[in-house]
Amino acid sequence: MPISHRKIEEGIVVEYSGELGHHEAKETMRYLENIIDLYAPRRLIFDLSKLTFMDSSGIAVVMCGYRNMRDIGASFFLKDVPPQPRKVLSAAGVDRIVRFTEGRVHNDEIAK
Amino acid sequence: MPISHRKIEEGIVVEYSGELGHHEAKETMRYLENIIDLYAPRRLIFDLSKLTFMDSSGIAVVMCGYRNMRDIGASFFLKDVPPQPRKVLSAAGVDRIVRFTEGRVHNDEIAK
Amino acid sequence: MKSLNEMSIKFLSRSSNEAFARAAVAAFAAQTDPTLEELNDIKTAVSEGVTNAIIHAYPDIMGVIWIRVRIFDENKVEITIRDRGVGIEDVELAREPMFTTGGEERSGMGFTIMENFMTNFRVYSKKGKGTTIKMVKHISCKATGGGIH
Amino acid sequence: MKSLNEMSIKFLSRSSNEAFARAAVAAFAAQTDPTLEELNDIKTAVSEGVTNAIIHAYPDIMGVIWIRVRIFDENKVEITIRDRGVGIEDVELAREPMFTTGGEERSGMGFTIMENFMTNFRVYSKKGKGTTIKMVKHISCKATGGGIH
Ligand SMILES: Nc1ncnc2c1ncn2[C@@H]1O[C@H](COP(=O)(O)OP(=O)(O)O)[C@@H](O)[C@H]1O
Ligand SMILES: Nc1ncnc2c1ncn2[C@@H]1O[C@H](COP(=O)(O)OP(=O)(O)O)[C@@H](O)[C@H]1O
Repeated sequence: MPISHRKIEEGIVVEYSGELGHHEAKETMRYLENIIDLYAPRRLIFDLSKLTFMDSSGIAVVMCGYRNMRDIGASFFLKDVPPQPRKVLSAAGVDRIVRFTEGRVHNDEIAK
Repeated sequence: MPISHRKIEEGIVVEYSGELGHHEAKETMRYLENIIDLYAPRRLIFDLSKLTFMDSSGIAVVMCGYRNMRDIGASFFLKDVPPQPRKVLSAAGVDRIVRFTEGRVHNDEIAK
Repeated sequence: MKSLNEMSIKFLSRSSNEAFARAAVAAFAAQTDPTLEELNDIKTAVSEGVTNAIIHAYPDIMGVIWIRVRIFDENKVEITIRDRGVGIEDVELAREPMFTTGGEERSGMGFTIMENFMTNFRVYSKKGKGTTIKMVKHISCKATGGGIH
Repeated sequence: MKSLNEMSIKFLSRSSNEAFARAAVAAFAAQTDPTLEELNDIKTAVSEGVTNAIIHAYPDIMGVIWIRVRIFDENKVEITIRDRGVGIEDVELAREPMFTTGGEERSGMGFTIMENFMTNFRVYSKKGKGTTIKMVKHISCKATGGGIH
């Protein structure tokens, strides 16, 4: 699986690499849910800097992560989203709901 | 065209980037021939470091460059050949005829 | 109108074939010398259409999916995706943004994305017979000269 | 023997389609989780077969080329490339290393490379009817578990 996570001071970073379509969506959602159940992190940063392609299946994945974090009163961020997935997320208005961040994650930035 | 050349002290470097199949072969041969006609260089270094794929059409291209240089009593080198094209060239025994070189081209190395 | 170049592909409705289908169409369309954004738009639209055929057209069986790509003069790429699956009862409703019969796992944005990312987009469907989508992308002409090379 | 997965592609014998054909087959074969070298071997062999159909099978006309790829258990990829072109009079002679009817521009190494880079390789041809080549590549099983995923 092209997905992994690491703890940082600010919360948990989940990194996805490669292509994300319907074929990869279910397992990715399950991974995010498991991480949230296990750690109940204050912040989950979904790092998409190595995402090479995403279709609308990825919208459901992102919204799944967002809702699960919101339900425990915690925050969800998308980090370093490349142009192609960004266009897909924008078409669905996800950029008006979920917070995007770029570069190194700093406490002060994501605490805004 | 994904091909370009530059003069260096040791001769002419021709650099090819991208995939080289039958579709690209004729134009590439013509380019090499033109360079040789125009400059009659003492050495032609065919830099393949950016070659991402090559089939047997490339064998004819390499042999064309080699023969044209030999005919004017000059030397021909292949520089930084990646594994896939190297395997194709080896299958045809080209590595026993044409000289391969790696890294920066130095006068002393190619003068051997 | 005669196409300048064309290809077709045919494959089983396995989700493991999604990556193949979008890569194959992108590799073919690349000869019109599109911008990276145009090529990504095509890849995304194809991924949506193929995913729909895999999950909606053939929900319980393994079916066959066809794609035809034709390149016309003036940098026009036409893509047709066809299945012989369950078909769509109400195409207008299905095309609404956020409409989905796929539950939590789907966003209902597939048709909206195909429509927005491509120049033209049409759906033909008949309940029980299958669905065909036809989409066209106009490729911008570059100063360096586009066209098939 | 039933295949686990399969696809087929069909395209015009334009040399601009060579890159598409090898990319499409490689994208499909990738789901068997091959090593980079194995995938490159497949891509190279397909490029040789497709080039032969483009230049030798249809020397003066625009013809159609078919490729079928099937994946079988135990990581076996079978590739069939078919044309309805001029055919080969003497297959044994044609398969000799360095034999070519293509002149200075060809090396005559196409068949030799297909044979060396693939696990099995066969040629069926009939003068005036066309040529079919069938090749199989066995994909090494990885410790992490290969197969379709
Ligand atoms: N090829 C198809 N066969 C049958 N039904 C389809 C097909 N494509 C789309 N549909 C129907 O149209 C709905 C909307 O599709 P779409 O906008 O792509 O969103 P999603 O795939 O997320 O559901 C689907 O939920 C499904 O009911
Ligand atoms: N699909 C084909 N149709 C007709 N003739 C073919 C075909 N493939 C190969 N040949 C013949 O076999 C010869 C050897 O082919 P090959 O080993 O691939 O080398 P090359 O393509 O460099 O000539 C060709 O020169 C041609 O005469």
